[in-house]
Amino acid sequence: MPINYYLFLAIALFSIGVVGVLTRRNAIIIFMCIELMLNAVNLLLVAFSKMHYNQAAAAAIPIANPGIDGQLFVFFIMVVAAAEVSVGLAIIVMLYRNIHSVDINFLNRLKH
Amino acid sequence: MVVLLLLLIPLIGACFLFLYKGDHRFVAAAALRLSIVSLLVMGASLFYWNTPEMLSFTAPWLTTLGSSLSLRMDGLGTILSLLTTTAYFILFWYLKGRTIERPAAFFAWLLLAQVGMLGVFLAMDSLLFYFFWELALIPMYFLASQWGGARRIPVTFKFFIYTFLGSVFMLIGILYLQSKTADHSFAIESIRRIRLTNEQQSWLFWLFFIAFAIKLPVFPFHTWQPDTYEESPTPVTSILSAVMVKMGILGLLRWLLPLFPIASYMWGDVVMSLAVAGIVYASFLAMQQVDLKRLIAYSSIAHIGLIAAGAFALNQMAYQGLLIQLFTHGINILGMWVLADIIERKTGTRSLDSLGGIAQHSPTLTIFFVIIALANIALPLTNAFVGEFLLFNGILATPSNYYWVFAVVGGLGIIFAAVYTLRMIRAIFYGQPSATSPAPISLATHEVGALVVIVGLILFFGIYPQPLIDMTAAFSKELFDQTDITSLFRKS
Amino acid sequence: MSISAILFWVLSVAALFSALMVVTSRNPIHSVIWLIVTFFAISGHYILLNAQFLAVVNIIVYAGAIMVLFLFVIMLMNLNKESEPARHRWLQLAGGVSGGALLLVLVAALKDTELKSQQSLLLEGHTGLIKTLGQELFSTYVIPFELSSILFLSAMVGAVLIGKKD
Amino acid sequence: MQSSFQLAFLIPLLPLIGFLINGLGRNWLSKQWSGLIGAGTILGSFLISLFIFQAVKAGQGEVISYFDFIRMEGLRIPFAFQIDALSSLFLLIITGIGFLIHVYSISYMHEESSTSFARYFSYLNLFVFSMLLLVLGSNYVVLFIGWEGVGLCSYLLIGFWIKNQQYTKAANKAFIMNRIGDLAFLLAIFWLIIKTGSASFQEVFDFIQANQGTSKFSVTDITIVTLLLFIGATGKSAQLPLYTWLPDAMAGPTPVSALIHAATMVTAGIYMIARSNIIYSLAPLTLSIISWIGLATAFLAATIALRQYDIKKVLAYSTVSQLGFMFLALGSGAYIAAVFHVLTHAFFKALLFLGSGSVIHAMGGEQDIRKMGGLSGKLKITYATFLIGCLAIAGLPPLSGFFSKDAILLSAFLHQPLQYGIALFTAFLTAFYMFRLLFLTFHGSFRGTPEQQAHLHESPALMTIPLVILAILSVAGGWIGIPAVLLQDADWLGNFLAPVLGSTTHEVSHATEWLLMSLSVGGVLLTIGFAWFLFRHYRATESRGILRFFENKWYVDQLYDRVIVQPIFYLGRILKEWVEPRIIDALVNGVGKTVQLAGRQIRFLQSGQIGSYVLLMVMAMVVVLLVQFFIRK
Repeated sequence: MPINYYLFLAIALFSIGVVGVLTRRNAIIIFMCIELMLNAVNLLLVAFSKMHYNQAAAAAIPIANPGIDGQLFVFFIMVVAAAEVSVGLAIIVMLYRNIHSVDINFLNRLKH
Repeated sequence: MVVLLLLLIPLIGACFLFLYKGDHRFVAAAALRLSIVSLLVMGASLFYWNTPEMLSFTAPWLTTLGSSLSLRMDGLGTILSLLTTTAYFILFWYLKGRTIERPAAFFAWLLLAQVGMLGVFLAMDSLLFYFFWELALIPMYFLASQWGGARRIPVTFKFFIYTFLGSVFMLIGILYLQSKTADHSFAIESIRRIRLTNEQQSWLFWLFFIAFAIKLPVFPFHTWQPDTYEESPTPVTSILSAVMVKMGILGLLRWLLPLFPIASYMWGDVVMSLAVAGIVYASFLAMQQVDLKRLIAYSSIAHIGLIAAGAFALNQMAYQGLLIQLFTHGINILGMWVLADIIERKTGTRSLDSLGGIAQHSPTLTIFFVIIALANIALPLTNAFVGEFLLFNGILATPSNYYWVFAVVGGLGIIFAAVYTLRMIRAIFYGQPSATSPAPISLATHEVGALVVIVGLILFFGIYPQPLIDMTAAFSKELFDQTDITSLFRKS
Repeated sequence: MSISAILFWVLSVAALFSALMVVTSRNPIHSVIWLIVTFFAISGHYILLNAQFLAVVNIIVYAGAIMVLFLFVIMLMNLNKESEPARHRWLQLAGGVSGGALLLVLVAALKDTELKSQQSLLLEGHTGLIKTLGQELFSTYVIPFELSSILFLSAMVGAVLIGKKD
Repeated sequence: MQSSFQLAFLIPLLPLIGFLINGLGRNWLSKQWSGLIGAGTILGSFLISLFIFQAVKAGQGEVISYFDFIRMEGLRIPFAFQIDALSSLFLLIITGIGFLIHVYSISYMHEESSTSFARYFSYLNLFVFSMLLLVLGSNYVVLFIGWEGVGLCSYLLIGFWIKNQQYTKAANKAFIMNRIGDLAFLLAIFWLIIKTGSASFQEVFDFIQANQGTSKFSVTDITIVTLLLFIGATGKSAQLPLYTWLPDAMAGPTPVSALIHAATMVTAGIYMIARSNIIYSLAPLTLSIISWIGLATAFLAATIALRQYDIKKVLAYSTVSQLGFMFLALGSGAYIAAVFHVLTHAFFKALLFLGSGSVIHAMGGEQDIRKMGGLSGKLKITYATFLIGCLAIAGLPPLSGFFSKDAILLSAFLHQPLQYGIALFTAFLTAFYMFRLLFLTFHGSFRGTPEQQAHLHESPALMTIPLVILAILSVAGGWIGIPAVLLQDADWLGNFLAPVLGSTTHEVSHATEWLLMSLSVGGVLLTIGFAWFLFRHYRATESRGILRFFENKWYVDQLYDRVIVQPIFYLGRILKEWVEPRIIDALVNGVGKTVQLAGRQIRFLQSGQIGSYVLLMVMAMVVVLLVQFFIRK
């Protein structure tokens, strides 16, 4: 499969995530859409990693583990995402406790 | 060196007074002494320390930006510094023994304004010029907004925003010019060496002109001025109109005309039209004013209109007259403000309707007022006559097709000036004494002293104006050489 | 069409469809379920791309841990009903249009890239194996790895602190 | 330099010193001292003027430069005096008559407090100083300094009684009207300086004579300059259209009126044009304009004077009318005749004003001639001198007015017979209104209050002696310019002034001259008789028709008020009430308001809603990407 297909797939997933963020009011769903966007990026990274591997293999360039950086990046993104989700959900829980809603329309405190 | 001294004396004085917490009476006396020292230094620079080395000073300042602390006293700087130090001396003498709220801060701000204005007059580096330009504005804002009248807050806000807006345009122009210089310097010599196309000159001209036009103010940028003059405490008003508006004229003479002579010629008709229209317009409004301070404010706009028109007459006679007028207008208008202040303080009103008949019981005040008012309308043998004479002469020699229109319309100002000035004298001094001034107005010694100095200057330079002409002859020649349209067009 | 191509298309369609369902479901619970489906599809892509370890981690961490966390939160807060009021119509439209515009712009911008000829789908290579990754992780990337542990620790502390009743 | 010329600087300096002493010492000086200083300084100036006059008569004039008033590149204006026949003659008139008026004032103003007495004399001295500066100046700038100084002093003296706002209003009017003329004068000076590079009379005249008609100084330039100078003169010398200030200037003390009308101020315009005669001779168009305006003024003022009841107003309009005669002479190119008339007019007009002052003094301040009558019995000296004045102004031989008026009429006849006709008629009008005044004031029965009648007395010697001297001068003053037709080689004045003003030789037969003279004398005699018939016994009559029109001064004041003053006032009102706050300031504030409003609108974007922020962010991203990938390519 050409790398372009992965590119377009990732863009499509990312855009769906964006649309979700823009159209929904439930903080948790917005949060999930952000996860979706992260995963779209992850997928693209893995695809490029594979691409680099193939290039190196085809050109017989003697590098140890070509394209491995991309996969490690994905790994780190997952780590960070996990941490982010834990804190983010904690914040949402706290918000819910305070205003009894997860509707972001009520979260206009930035105005003041 | 002496130029640095001129700046340092009031600066040190201001710093000292800001920190001073002691006796109130001491403050005014100290300020007066300081102004005397300034005046003496100025006098010394005229007569003894007048070598080029003494009259200039250069030190590294913002070297990475291409700016340096470059001060020099040329003819223009001399006459304006002389005006500044003289005006401060007269004003401080007049203010001696006056009870002012928080006097230390009041005098400190005034002195800081003096630093700013002297800096503007002496700076030979455009960034430094801009720096002092803004520095002079800030004390005026605080003085007007803290010691002013009832509507002081909106009025000073408008004043500040208006003038500040103008100077921002100027900053853009300065930065553009700096980027064009060969050595990326703000120095005036480097800027002079730039070869600007006519179009570049044209829009740079407007960037600078707006700043100066607001400061002057030239019609129709004048609306901040009557309000500000009215609402500021009168000593501050006197500094504003006697010295501060000269910053705008200096801007025209040192920065605008020599740097953009072609554009000054191209837009000369427009600017002259605005200026002479402003003379008539302000005169009309002055005729209608009931408030003494507003009347003087509008008359000042009319005078400034004449000066601005003279600046764009682009010939040596007008320049010469203008340079004299810088000094004489400052002294005369200062006298008018001092008198307005006396009248307001002693009668409790500024309204021409409720004043009247003061001449009956206070002839001394009347004599001072009449002399200074007549100087204000440039009667011969008062100091303003020679300046206005040369100015009008120059305006009639403007290199424009409409020279006679400018001269005649501007000349109407002479008539209107007589109308509103005589109306003012008549309303305040003649007739039966009104309820506001039943008793004679007594003048303290220092008040009489200040007025005598003003009247003395008026008469001396009215009869023998040659010192003022000599002081500025070289500058006007140089300016004319830089802006001589016929030679410029021959070159290009 | 090779088997891998068939798999690619199936997984792609599944991922896109489930992602759309995530966004459009009224019920948060359904959204979570559909997101899990999306993650599974993405994991399938990882396997196709010879990233076996990431595929496993993705399922464990995302589909397993994170989504369960989401589920817990939703259930704890009793948000599992379709309580969410719809957003203002114009805002919704604006959001959709903006997202669509983003998609269009990105696709249009990248459609002519020179990477077209590169084939990525080959069932060979050992980059994605746990051994290779582990060696790399503990040699070249050891400091980021350790730093990420500190991040985790601080995230834990933060989550506890925020979640605590005060 | 002749030794007496070295004293020339003292001539204006003495009155200036007098001004300073009286002005600064007004609180300490007694009335005697103030009067002594005031009159003494003028006497000193008069004596020096006499010396100088003798010296000028003997030899040529001279320019004495004291210091440079303005010296810059391309322009040098020295503070210099020019002493020649013209200026020395004017010096004598000013100081001589000025001295008499000073002496008269000591008595006339004796009721004032000593402070305002000293103030009065200081102003008077300043007035004389300015006028002396005016005639002594060797260039237009010094002349202008004196010119403006005269205007200032007239302002101060007209408004001398500052309590009365009517008077101060008249003072303002005088100053402002003068300023209008001054503007034109200034423009003329500027034009001369630009074109010739100098303001000195000699240099300017030499330049113009050398370059007239060339591009350096074209015919247009000459016309413009002469016209502008003339407009300046109309302001100062009260000609159409700027004459209305002079009758109002009666608000001042009567001796001041005498000073303004006789010796100083109004003659300045004549002097200036006579001084510039070399330029004017090159401008025939301007000359004819001057002659017509002078004639029109003479006629208009004479008709107004027919129906005035204020003794001083009649005299004021007669001054305007006589000045018109002088301008007619100037316009006809008869400069000497004009100056001659200035001289004789100075004598008899000073006499008439001082005489009227004596009458007013006797009447306790009453100025309305309807309330006088029959004063000849009580005020014998005043009556006699006043009669001489009237005869002189009417132009009966051998009194002074006859010779000068005859010279003017002759020149008008030669120049333009139509003008001669009108001028002659105006001369009859002059005789008519003057004798109307005389008869109403001194003949018939007394019409005032009994108190006034009891108070009637002849004025003290200090007032009558000047009257007598002036009466003698009014009689004999004309004998220095007797035309050749009456006495061969008696035109001493013409010979004296010829170096400055050029000699005038008439190409006219003696028979014509005799005819003209007898015509005017006969007409005047008839007119006087007519006046005697009408006004010997006064009856109050309502003015009707054209007379009403004359009584209301042709409604010129009302016209000016409607056409100039009111529009300016309303325009000012409109500017103040509308244009300034609602257009200009509104524009400025509008810019500020717009910024505020825009800020308020933009603030809605800062809703605090995360959703909208994100939306904007995405939009921005789209835009950035669009720019990045599609636009920049």
